[in-house]
Amino acid sequence: MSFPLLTATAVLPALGAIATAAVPAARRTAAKWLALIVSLATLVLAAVVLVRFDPDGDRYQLTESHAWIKDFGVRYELGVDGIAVAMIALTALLIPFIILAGWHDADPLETGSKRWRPTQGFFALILLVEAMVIISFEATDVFLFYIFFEAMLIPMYFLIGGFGDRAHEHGEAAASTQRSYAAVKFLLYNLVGGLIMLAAVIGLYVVAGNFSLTQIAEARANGTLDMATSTERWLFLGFFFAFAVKAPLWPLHTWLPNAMQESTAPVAVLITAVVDKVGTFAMLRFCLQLFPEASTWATPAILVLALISIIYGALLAVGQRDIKRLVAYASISHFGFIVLGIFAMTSQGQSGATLYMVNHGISTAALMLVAGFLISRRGSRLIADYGGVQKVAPVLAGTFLIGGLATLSLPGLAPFVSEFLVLVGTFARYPVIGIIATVGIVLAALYTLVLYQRTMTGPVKAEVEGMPDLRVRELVVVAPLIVLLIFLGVYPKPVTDIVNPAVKQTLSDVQKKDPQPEVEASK
Amino acid sequence: MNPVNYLYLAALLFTIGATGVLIRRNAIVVFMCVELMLNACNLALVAFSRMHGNLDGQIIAFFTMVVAAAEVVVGLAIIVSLFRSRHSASVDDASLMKL
Amino acid sequence: MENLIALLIAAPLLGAAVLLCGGRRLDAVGHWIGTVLAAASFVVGVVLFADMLGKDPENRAMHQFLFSWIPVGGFQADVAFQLDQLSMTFVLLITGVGSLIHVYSIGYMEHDERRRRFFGYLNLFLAAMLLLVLADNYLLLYVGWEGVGLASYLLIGFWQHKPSAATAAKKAFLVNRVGDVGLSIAIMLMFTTFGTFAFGPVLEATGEATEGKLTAIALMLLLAACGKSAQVPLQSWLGDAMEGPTPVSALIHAATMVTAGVYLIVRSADIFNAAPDAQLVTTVVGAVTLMFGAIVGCAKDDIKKALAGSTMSQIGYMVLAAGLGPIGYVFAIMHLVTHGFFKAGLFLGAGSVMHGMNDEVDMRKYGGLRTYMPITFITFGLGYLAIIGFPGLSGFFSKDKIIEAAFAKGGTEGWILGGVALLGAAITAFYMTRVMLMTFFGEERWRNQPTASPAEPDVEPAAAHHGAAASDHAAAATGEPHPHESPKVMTIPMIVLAVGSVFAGGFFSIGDRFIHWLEPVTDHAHGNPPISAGAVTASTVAVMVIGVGLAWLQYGRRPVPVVAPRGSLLTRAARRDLYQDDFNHVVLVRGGEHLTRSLVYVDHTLVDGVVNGTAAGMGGLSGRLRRVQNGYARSYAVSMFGGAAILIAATLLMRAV
Amino acid sequence: MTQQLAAYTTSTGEAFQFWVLGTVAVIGALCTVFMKRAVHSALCLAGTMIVLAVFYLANGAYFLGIVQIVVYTGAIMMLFLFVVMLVGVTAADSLKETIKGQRWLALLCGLGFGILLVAGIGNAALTEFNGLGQANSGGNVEGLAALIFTDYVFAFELTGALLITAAVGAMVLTHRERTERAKTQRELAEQRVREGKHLPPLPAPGVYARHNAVDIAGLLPDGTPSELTVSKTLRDRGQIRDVSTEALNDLKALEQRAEDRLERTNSGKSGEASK
Repeated sequence: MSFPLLTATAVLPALGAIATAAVPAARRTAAKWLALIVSLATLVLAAVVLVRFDPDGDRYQLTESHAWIKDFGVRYELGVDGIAVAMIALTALLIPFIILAGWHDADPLETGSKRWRPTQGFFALILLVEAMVIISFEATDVFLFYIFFEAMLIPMYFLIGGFGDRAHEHGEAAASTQRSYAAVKFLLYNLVGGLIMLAAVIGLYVVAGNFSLTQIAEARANGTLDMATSTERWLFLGFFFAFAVKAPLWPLHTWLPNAMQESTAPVAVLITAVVDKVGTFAMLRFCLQLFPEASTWATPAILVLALISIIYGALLAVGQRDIKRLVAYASISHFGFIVLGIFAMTSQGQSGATLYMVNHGISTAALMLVAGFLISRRGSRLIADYGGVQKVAPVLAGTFLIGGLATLSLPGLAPFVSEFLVLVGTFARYPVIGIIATVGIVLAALYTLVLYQRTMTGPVKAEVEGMPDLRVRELVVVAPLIVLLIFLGVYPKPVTDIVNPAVKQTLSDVQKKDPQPEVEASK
Repeated sequence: MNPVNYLYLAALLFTIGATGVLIRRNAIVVFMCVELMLNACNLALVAFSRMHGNLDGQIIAFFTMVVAAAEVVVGLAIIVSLFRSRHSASVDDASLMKL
Repeated sequence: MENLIALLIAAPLLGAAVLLCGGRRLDAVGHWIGTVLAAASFVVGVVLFADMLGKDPENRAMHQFLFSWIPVGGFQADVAFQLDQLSMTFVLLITGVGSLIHVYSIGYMEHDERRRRFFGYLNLFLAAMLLLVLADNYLLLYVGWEGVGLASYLLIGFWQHKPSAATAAKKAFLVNRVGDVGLSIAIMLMFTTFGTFAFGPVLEATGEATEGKLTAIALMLLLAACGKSAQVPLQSWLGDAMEGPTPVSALIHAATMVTAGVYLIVRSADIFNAAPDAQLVTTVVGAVTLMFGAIVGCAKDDIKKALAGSTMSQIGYMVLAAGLGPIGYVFAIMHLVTHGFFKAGLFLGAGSVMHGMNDEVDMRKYGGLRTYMPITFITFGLGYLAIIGFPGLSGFFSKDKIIEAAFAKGGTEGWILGGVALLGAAITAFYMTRVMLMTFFGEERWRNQPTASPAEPDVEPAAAHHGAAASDHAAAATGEPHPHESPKVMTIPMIVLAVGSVFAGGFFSIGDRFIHWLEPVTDHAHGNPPISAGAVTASTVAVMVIGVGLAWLQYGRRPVPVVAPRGSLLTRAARRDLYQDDFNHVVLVRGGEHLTRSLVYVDHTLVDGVVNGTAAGMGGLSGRLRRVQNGYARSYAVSMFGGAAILIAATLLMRAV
Repeated sequence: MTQQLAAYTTSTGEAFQFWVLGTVAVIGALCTVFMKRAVHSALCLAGTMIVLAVFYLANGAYFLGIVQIVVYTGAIMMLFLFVVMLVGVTAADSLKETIKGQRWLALLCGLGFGILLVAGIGNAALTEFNGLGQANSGGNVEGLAALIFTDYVFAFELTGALLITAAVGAMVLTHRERTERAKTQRELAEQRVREGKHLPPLPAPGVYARHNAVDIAGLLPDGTPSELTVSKTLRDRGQIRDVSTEALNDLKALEQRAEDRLERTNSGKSGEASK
């Protein structure tokens, strides 16, 4: 048996989490370094996965399969396709930056205190989330996926509820109340989604007799597994609901602004750039493969929801007064684009959606982490409390602008490629929806530039005066992300090459073909 | 007279005892009411014994008495220790279950 | 030779990267790096031009394939360049004027502490603009298209600490974004219609598509052009864009970027040719804008805004010409090039005036400056003569041809369009004469006039930075300006541009050189106006003279009041950009604000409210239920007892049933 | 007699006995519930139990009848009385209900439950009475013994274990183990000083020579009673006799008598007061 590479990729951060948590209370810095090294090692493993993966090979590669709960046909089955590889790479890539950006976020409030303010816990939880997210991307057994899809909520709950911004306008007590509100809201929303999904998972087992994605999909494809139309639709809705909560799709989105607003910037990035991606990824992998007909059936409704998300999220982002909330609503808009791309059922749309997941992860990380640095300097999340930062901290403002430009999908930066692919893919099949979605482009420019104008330009506010520019650690976090944004904007081929074959197969699962150009069709 | 009347009497006594348990606050009286209910049961059992013509009903009543004795011993001990700590024998004072 | 094309873009891009990432240690040499790299790009352009001239006119186009950019299914976007005569014209204009303005900026921005960054942005702009004109497919063009938008955003908002500048920059970007949506929809339409969006295949395949599709594509392209070229209805950003430093206004908002829309239309000629309805709309847009810009230009007292109105109007001419089809494409581009020269020269002249006047922009506080800044006066004057179409100068040749072509459109449309173009020429002469008279002639109204006092918050801060001499600072403090000629580094580019304004038109027209040059790319058809070409020319000159005369009557003979009079209804409307901004403000800005605010409210109360309401309902219910759990053993006993009773009742009932 | 028991109906004597003693039992039960003082309740319950013992005997359960009297009435009820004394014999419960709706709910439930039971018994087909003639033929005690030690031996053993456990449990519950060393006199004194109260010994109870009982609070100079003078146990039980008004009345009477004897008039006193 070959080396279980996928298991190792997931287990390494999990072990790292345990080790980090076990570091003695006083050796806080050691814990940080340990977490960073583990995350970098995971990145190396993810890179190995990326290299070992052959885009033109089998659909699922590096597979592992062991019996787990025999009575219920639950197996420990792992395997990755191109989409999963891209997502694993994104996750492994972002975690070191998140750890580095949150370097001081969990430091004790009073210096010299030996009390175990959970510094170790913070980094251990981040690694734990990484492990669970990675295994969710790898699982090809529905039950196995479900377990980690849900288990992820536990460390996330503690990360949101336990660690907030250092300074808060209403004092620590109020902040703590709001934090726990946000954390509970996050938990409840996702638990409700998960519960409904659990029912659907059980229903799937009753219908199919096992949990294996590959087996069920194969049986569905060659007709040996027949589902009643209504059964398939109900099961699809059960799965989709959970993913739509996590993604989050309008109108199930309201947990995201609260969660992102109250958590520290790195955790907010963790939520929106990493954890939420499991939702959209799962739509692509589970909804479409397991229930192709129901997916086609639900497409119009989902497209409309996605469209509403795009425009609604963008409009609300314009109306926000809180930087983090603004980014959160912008993310809702972007998730609308991702869902739109997935359910447009064209190769451009789905490749674009996958690419979008990667690019959105990087661009939001860049924007949000810089916003976090900004907030940590002034101790306020309100846009109105800033002004003229560009004058005192030009590098900070510059990186913030690049993050913002990536968010508004400026050509030349990575998100443009994916957004345009999504739009083209949607337009090819649903022209009207494609055209309405372009309104999102204009609104994206509006909220980004308004944010930049109000915070960075204008006369220097008194509170902003003397604000230090980016420090070396912060620059180390931001610079690679920006380089990556530019690189993937100019040369996204490495990613599309990996993703394209997988998308092709997903499309053949739902028995869809790209629409032909009119000129050729008429020939 | 029909011996079924014994059963009616037992039912009446049981109900009175139960109502007493619910109404009274003095733990000792409550306890007495419980004893009353047990005795009512015993009466019914004895009547059943007579009805069926075997002694099993009496055996059960006997066991009931023994268990009641054990219960009284423990129960009174609880009342005494409760009284020691709270200086009251009212069951309402032992309301730690309240939020 | 083909491989040099990438170098055109690479040089300024490198400059931008080095200057923007280089940090403060490059402050001392940054402007030289930027200028040299811009000039290098120009040199490469000239080399390529020479190479191109040596080739057969039909085979001059060059292609360079770099790499496959976005390959997904049938969607194949490449990073590949195409250099044909049309692109070449633009390359030379962009790099040439761009280099001159780099040189000018060395002087203009001398005292700005962020000069390095300014040059970085300028280089970024050059790279993006070159990418725009060199791309061989619409998607790559789109990258350049948004790239110039970004550079424009950065440069308009260069003095970010001024809220007005930041707002103007944002507005420019947003309005352009609306246009960009048009371009992206056009690309999508091309993709679904033709399966590709590279210039070659698309333009060859136009014959196979339905006219409806082509009209849609053309209209979307026109929308994009309106955004970038400040055509009605997306023109509102250009006036505000004058918040940027003057060299920026000259390069981006006069000579190059704003003409990108014309480039787009001419580049997509085949599509427009096959969609007559779209062409008609294009001409209407052009005609409306040329009148709009001209009227606005008449009323503005801010010299840069007057010139901005003029730019709008001149681009209106170009769009009008482009909408005329093969009879107009060449003249649109020709006017574009000559306009590039004289308008850049005019803006640089305006910058030079402001430079000498403590950054005062109000022409009512100028007057009689010709003796104080002679070089500026002469170069500005030559540009002035060129733009009003003084016979023999650049503007005369190019504008006259457009008016002629407009008449040649034929039918009622031709008469209307030609008439509008002619009227526009008269108004052009009027407002340019007004600018000229108010600035360089008449009494010296700046005497004892505290110009743009430094205390005023939104004064161009360059006043503090590039006063050139300490005495200027003192003057700024006392308030009265001391007009003086600008340094050589600023005047030389002005002189070069003035030379261009004078001779370019004639050079192009002699022997129809320009027509022959561009013909292989754009097709040229000779238009036959219903009246003779000579008559058109004569009337053009006549209306020009009338315009100049009227302006002289108004502003030359009578003294110009320092405080603007109330003016007629039209004047007041023109001062406010014909209330177009007010319309935007009321309908879009206010409406948008209300919409977002109410949506925030809806999200909070309705969407979130459903969830929170459910939670609160649950909480309330459990609160009620909790009260039953009062902690008294007796009350639990009651429920037990009641429960037992109910159970017995149920058992009995079940047995009874 | 055994013949009679086997019969479907009972003798008139038993019927008379049932109706008379049954009434007594019900009254006793009601008194158990509604008497204010626990002692009275206990006595009433004892009465009911004795009646029940008679009924056992009448039903042929001779052994149980005797056990009922000896064990229940004799032992268990005495245990109750001991506890009642421990808690306070004289303490009367207030019968006022403190939990809202409890009483009505309880009465309703009781009534409903009773009706249901009666209905259930009425519905049941209890027409055949076999009588215990045959079962008791070998003697009641022997019959029980035979059953206990054969069929029910396991339950019997368990009951024995239960009894032992109960005994141990009662001891554990009531026994107080000192978990810490008892405070010495000195420490107690120091604690009092530290807390700053009751430095001197507590005052003695009783008022004058006439009320020299431990449950009577001593009077302060102004005539109000001081609870401090009464033992803590009595205080906790609420068994303090307040004689302050009595003492004041006595004092008044004493003064009156003294005035009468000294032949002072009320006017003189009021005149004094008006000064």
